[in-house]
Amino acid sequence: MNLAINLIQALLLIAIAPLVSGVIARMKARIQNRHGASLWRPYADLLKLFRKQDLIPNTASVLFRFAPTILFAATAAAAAFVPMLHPAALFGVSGDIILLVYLLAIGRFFLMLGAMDGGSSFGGLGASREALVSALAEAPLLLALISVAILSHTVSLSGIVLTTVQQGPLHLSAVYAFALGALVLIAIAETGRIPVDNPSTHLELTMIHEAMVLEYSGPSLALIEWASAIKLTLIMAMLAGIFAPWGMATSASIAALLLAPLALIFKLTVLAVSIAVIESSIAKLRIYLIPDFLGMASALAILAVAFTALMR
Amino acid sequence: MSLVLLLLVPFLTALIVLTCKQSRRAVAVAISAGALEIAAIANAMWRIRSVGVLQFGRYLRADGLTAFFLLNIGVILALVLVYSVGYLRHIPLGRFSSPRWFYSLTFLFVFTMIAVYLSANLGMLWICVESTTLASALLVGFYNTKGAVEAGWKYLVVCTVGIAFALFGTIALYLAAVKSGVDPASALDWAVLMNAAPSLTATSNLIKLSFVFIAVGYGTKIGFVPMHSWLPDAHAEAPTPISAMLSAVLLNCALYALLRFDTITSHAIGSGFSHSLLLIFGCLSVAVAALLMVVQRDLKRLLAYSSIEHMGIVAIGVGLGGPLALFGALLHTFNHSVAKSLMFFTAGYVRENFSTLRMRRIHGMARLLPWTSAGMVVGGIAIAGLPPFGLFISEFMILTAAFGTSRYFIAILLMLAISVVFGALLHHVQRMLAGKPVDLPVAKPKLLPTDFAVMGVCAVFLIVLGVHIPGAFANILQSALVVLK
Amino acid sequence: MGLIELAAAKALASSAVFLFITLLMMASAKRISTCIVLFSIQSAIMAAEILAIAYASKSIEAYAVASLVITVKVIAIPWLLFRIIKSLKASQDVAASTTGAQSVFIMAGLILLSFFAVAPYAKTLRLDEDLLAAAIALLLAGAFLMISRKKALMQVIGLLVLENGIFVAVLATTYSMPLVIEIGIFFDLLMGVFLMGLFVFRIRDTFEHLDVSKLRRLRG
Amino acid sequence: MMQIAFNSFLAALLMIPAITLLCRRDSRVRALPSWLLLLTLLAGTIVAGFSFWRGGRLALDLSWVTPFPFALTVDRLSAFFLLLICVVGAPVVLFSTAYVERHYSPTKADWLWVLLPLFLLSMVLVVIASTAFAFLFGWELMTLFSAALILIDGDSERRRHNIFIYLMMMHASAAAVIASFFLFLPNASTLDFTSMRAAVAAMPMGLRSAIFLMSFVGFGTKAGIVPFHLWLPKAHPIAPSPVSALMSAVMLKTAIYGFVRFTFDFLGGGPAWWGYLVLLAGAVTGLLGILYALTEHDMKRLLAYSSVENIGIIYLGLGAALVLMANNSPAWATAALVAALLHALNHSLFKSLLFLGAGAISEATHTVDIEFMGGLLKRMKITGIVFLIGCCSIIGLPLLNGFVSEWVILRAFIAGSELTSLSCAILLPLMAGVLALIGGIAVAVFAKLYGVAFLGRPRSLQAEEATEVATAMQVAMALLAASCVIIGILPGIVLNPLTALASDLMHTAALPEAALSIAHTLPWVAVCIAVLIIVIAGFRRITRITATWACGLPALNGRMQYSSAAFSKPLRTVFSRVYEADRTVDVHYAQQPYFAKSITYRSVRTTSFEKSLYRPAVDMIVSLATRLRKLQTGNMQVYLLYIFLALVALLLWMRFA
Repeated sequence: MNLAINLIQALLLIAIAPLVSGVIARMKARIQNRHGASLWRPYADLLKLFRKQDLIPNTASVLFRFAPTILFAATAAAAAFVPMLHPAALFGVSGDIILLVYLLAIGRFFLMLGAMDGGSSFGGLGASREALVSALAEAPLLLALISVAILSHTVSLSGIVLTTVQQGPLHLSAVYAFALGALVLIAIAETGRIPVDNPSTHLELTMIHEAMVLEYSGPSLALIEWASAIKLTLIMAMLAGIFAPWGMATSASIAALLLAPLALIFKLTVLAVSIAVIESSIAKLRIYLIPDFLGMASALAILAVAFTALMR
Repeated sequence: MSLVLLLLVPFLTALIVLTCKQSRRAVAVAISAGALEIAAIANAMWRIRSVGVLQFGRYLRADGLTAFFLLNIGVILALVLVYSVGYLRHIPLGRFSSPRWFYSLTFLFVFTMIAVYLSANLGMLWICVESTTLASALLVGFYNTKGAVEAGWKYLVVCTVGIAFALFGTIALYLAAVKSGVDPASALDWAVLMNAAPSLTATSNLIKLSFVFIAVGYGTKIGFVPMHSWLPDAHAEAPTPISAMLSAVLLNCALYALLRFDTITSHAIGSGFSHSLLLIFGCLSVAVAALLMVVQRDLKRLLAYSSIEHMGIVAIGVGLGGPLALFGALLHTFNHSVAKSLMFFTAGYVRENFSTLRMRRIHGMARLLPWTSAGMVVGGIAIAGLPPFGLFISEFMILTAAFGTSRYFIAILLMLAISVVFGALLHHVQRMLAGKPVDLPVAKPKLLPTDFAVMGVCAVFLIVLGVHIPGAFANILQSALVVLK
Repeated sequence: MGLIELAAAKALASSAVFLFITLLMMASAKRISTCIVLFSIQSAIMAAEILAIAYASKSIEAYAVASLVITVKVIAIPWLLFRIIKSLKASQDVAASTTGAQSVFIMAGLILLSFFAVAPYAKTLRLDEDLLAAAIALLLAGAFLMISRKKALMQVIGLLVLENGIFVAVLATTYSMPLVIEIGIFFDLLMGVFLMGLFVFRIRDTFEHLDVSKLRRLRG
Repeated sequence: MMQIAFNSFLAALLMIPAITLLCRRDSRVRALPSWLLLLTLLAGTIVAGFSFWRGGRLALDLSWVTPFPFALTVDRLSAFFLLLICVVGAPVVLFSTAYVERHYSPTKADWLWVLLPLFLLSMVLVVIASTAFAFLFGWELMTLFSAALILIDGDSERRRHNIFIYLMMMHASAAAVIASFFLFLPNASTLDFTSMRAAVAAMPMGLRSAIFLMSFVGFGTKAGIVPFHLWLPKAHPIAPSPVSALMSAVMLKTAIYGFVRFTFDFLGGGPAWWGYLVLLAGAVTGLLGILYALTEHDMKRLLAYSSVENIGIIYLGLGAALVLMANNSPAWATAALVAALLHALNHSLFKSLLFLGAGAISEATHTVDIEFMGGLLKRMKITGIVFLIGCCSIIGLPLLNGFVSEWVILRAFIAGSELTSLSCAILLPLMAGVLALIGGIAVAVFAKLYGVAFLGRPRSLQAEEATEVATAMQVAMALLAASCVIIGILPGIVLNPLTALASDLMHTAALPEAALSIAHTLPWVAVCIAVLIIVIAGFRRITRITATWACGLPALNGRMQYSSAAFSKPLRTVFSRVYEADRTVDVHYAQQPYFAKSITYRSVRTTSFEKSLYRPAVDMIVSLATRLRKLQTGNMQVYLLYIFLALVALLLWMRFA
């Protein structure tokens, strides 16, 4: 039963990922007084891309072809860690935050390499900026997760969620505030949203992610896009799971199982809206301001960890 | 009787060899005499081993300590004689600088040193030590160049002055002995004094005074800082075989004298005073010599300072006291003399080929003289006190003793100094070995088989003593320790 | 107590003073030859003491030693030194690095120092104090001469004075050491002086001067 | 049986140099020594493995030969490091068989084959010695032989300068190590390990701390912790690549071994400040190491700096162990120790792999400057792939060995939050952040290294003409890569014996089950990812080769790609404080001030430690020496004065003391 649920929610995450990005896009459009494309547009895009043929630069090596595959595989595997409908997750007990963070690193690393394999200057440009962001984002991400892990005396994501569920909203410690702050900033950086990166621009001065995938096309590009959508959703789900897990099916009762998806949809929508609001209300940062942005995140994360000890 | 033989052989050789006009005969005589002498030494050592103490008349005496130092001189003598076969080709013929004079003086030198080891009477000990100076002064000035004469003069005067103080010390000791009721006639006999030592406490002040003078006096000859000033000059200017002799045997010779007095003093008034004095001199010598090695420019001066440093180490070993430290110290004297002779021999080859010893003018040795360089590397590693060579063992012993008696300051100073020495040697040697070869001023004379033999023997000695102390050798050392107990 | 004993006792008592006088004169001396003469006088005084002791303690060895002193120190060595001077044909100046007055004062200071130094021992050893003091004084004086006079020959003389000091110390013991040792010491001394003479010639030949303070090629 | 194998293993290592010298004349048996060495190392692997997994003890006592007790014992700890030496040594030797004959003249080759076994032997001595004498004997020889091996590649001025620094610092470290041994002396009658262990109980805390500090400095210098790391990036890159591999992968670990021996085995842990010191050292070393690596584009120097970084990580583990131990949480302390040891093993695996890779590349392209490489993956498939595996392991990506050890260390840090002492509860979890930061920068560094060297277009002619290296080399590297993967997916095989080892070092019963849970997860994750990859790769794709998009301009060339300097620029600006580089830009104008003919940009980074720590020390010694030299005036009268003064001084001393 558990295994079934876990598999379901892992696959569910992978499946709805494009939808989530579609929703965000739609929201942004609305905020900007545009009609915007349909919610299902991303699926159409993926389908189209999968049908197209794959253009490989003549300089590229075997790594260029396999980078997207590995990226997708790693991200999808990471998805299996995140509880959405049910605290338990695939790799349940031992599926822990550290592994999660490092799995995401796999994808990032190979994407960078793939970008540099393109043999144009854009790839290196994107990769080097990505290196900057990821190098500085990893520490606060881990620290923030650790702080909540410390509170719930376990490193497994499901364990963390479970404790939060049982605590109830009013008994949460102040640490959560810091952790939340840190995680939100990191989430923005990791998923390459404004103000760190702008997924909908191709301007040399600013682009990070787009610069890396510039050489990709067809199925490879599809995999990459999908993977980044999954990453986005995954992190949103993780935020929801850690800081507002209520509504998850703690027992295997039918009611719970029916309630859980609704709750999930609600949370994701709220997050999507807020992202859309942020993206359309803030301007993008200069590349060299990103370290400060992440520094803020690190500060929060450090405070979070420190307070776990101070407030016990 | 065997003792007389020991003295007779070198003395007669010194005279006979003068009669040989052409150098080939001189060499032949010298070598055979050397063989004879070594046989005599072996015989004497064997007798000592069986009998314990050899006594001849009132003035000749040999015990375990003597045996050990005789071994030392025997080995070095053999090496030096074989080495000089190749070396003598390059002696510039002068008024006195001819092979026969060289050999004659050398054997005279050996004669005096052996006399030092054999003398039973402290007064005679002094006489012999002084005469070593006289015998070797001419050898130091052998080449009659400006440097040689200057070095010889300084050597002669400084050492004579120092030794004069030693004589004063000897007399003070004599006085003390007589005052506390030892028969004046035999109040300078070592054995007698050893027996009487416990009863000398009455005149402890005088004994202290005497030991201070002795330490300064013989210390000058050993080359303790600050009395060392003659040593680098003499070692650098003497003919290479003699440099080897000076630093490998003569220093030990003076050390031997000091050891004798130290033993008596320790027996009389406890080891505290004399040993702390030795520690002071040891530390000074090690520290100063180590630092000065960094800034040397002449290869042989470098080696000379390293001799000072090693004598300092030995002094520290003796000063620390205890069987292990003493064992280490004696072993170190032997190791040092072998290693140092090896280094001086290589230095000799360097001078032959580059006709200079200024280290900055020497490059690319490794390519020009591979074997010499190999010898230098081995010797260098050895005198830096690294395994697998003998000096590592002896320094290990001395350090062990230092820590074992928790004298941390000395131990740490010693280790620092050794590090500095290592740095200095490394710095100088690597600059000579590496780099692109300079074009040699003289046609490169090829090494004779004898040269290989000499370097090989040194290397073998060092390595063997580095991993294993043969039983017989250990026994000799032990019996030497017994004397010093 | 006969006249001779009295003389002997007087000689012993006052000899130290004579020695000091020779030292002061040496300090003020300008010419090497003067120093040599003074040295042999010094040695003569010592010989007189030894004779006195010999007479007092009726020991044959002492007489032998006295004769040795006279032959070697009073006659042989000074003669040798004079020979050297003659054949060197070099200037006679001692080339002092301190003025005469300074030298004399320093010398006086050294003499006083020596008295201060021997004080503790003289008491315990029931020794003739001023003889021992004289010994030390001679030692120091010899060293002082060697350090302050630049001429090679003066070094030799300084050394000789120094050894005189040691010898007086032997006297101070009032027991003579075994004869062989004494002879050996003398022989060594003679050889030493002879060798130094040899080197003086070599220095003259190779450097064309005798100023040892200029021998400074080997340093560092 | 094993005993015999063990003895013959040592004997063989001793004999092979002689055999080499015998075989050099005859061309038919020239290859013999290398293969013998390979066999020997395999035998060693078996022996060590037996003792490591089964926990069997082997002993050999040679005290009857030597003046001091010289005994060799293989307990679990020694076995682990012996295993490490052999497991890394075998591929390296295999690699060298091909490498040497292409690179060196017969004489040099002989030298290498004489010295290599001796070098290995000295390291083996260090890790299996059970008396101070044996240990130090090996310790000193290790330095000498490695230096001699470095010299094989030539003796230019700069190389000698580096070697000089190397030997000097090693000598200093040896002095510290000797001191830390001898400080046991009054209490331990003889300096064999058992009696030293026994003696500790009687020692006062001050003495223990002194020993700890001595060993910390001594072994730290050998291991290359900041600020004693100066020699490491100077010595490792200039050695022949197989030797660099051995030095970086194995020789550094002997220092770790020594430190563990002293701190955990002999002293059995200590007050918390020991742990804090080690943690601090680890953190600083890790960060600075990886930051320095970021700026390098000499491949081998980059790898050397990354060794510094990894040593830092190992020290983080050790520090955590000490702190946890001091705050009586022994179980987690054991876990941290396990992690540190495991990381030592992992590092030696992937670092040797990478150095061998560097060797292969330098053979193919005749350069170690990555700015002149590029596009090598297309030309050297196998090398490229195994090198990629090495890079992935070193930055700790899951399913490779680097991740496992980092994971356990992180777990230990998190476990630190449970401690009662507030400072620990704050500090340890924060250290996890430091480790993550190190990891993050490492990703950038190795993305740069691999991307610039292997991907994109060739950046020089020789890179364009590069071809795959000899099979032996490929096999050697592949073996190492395989071991990385195996440990990464099935860490249990080493974790369990390591746990046994650590727990009988710390005298603790069992590890918290959580500490090793990763071992159960990883296989599943591996399966899952493998399935996904297979599925996706299964899709039929139509691919077409086209030119890279050049913004409509004519074709791109290699110079237009991001250079390694450009790649690391953003991060370097963030950490510019660390580098204090002195840059020079000189522009040659065709016509002032507009048309630049050539612009050359030079950025030299001399580590601030060299300026502020080592230079002054050396200068002080030299100036002191020169001042002393003046005392040797050459004026004999002054010399006499010295004697005279010495005498007077002593007389006064005697009078008043």
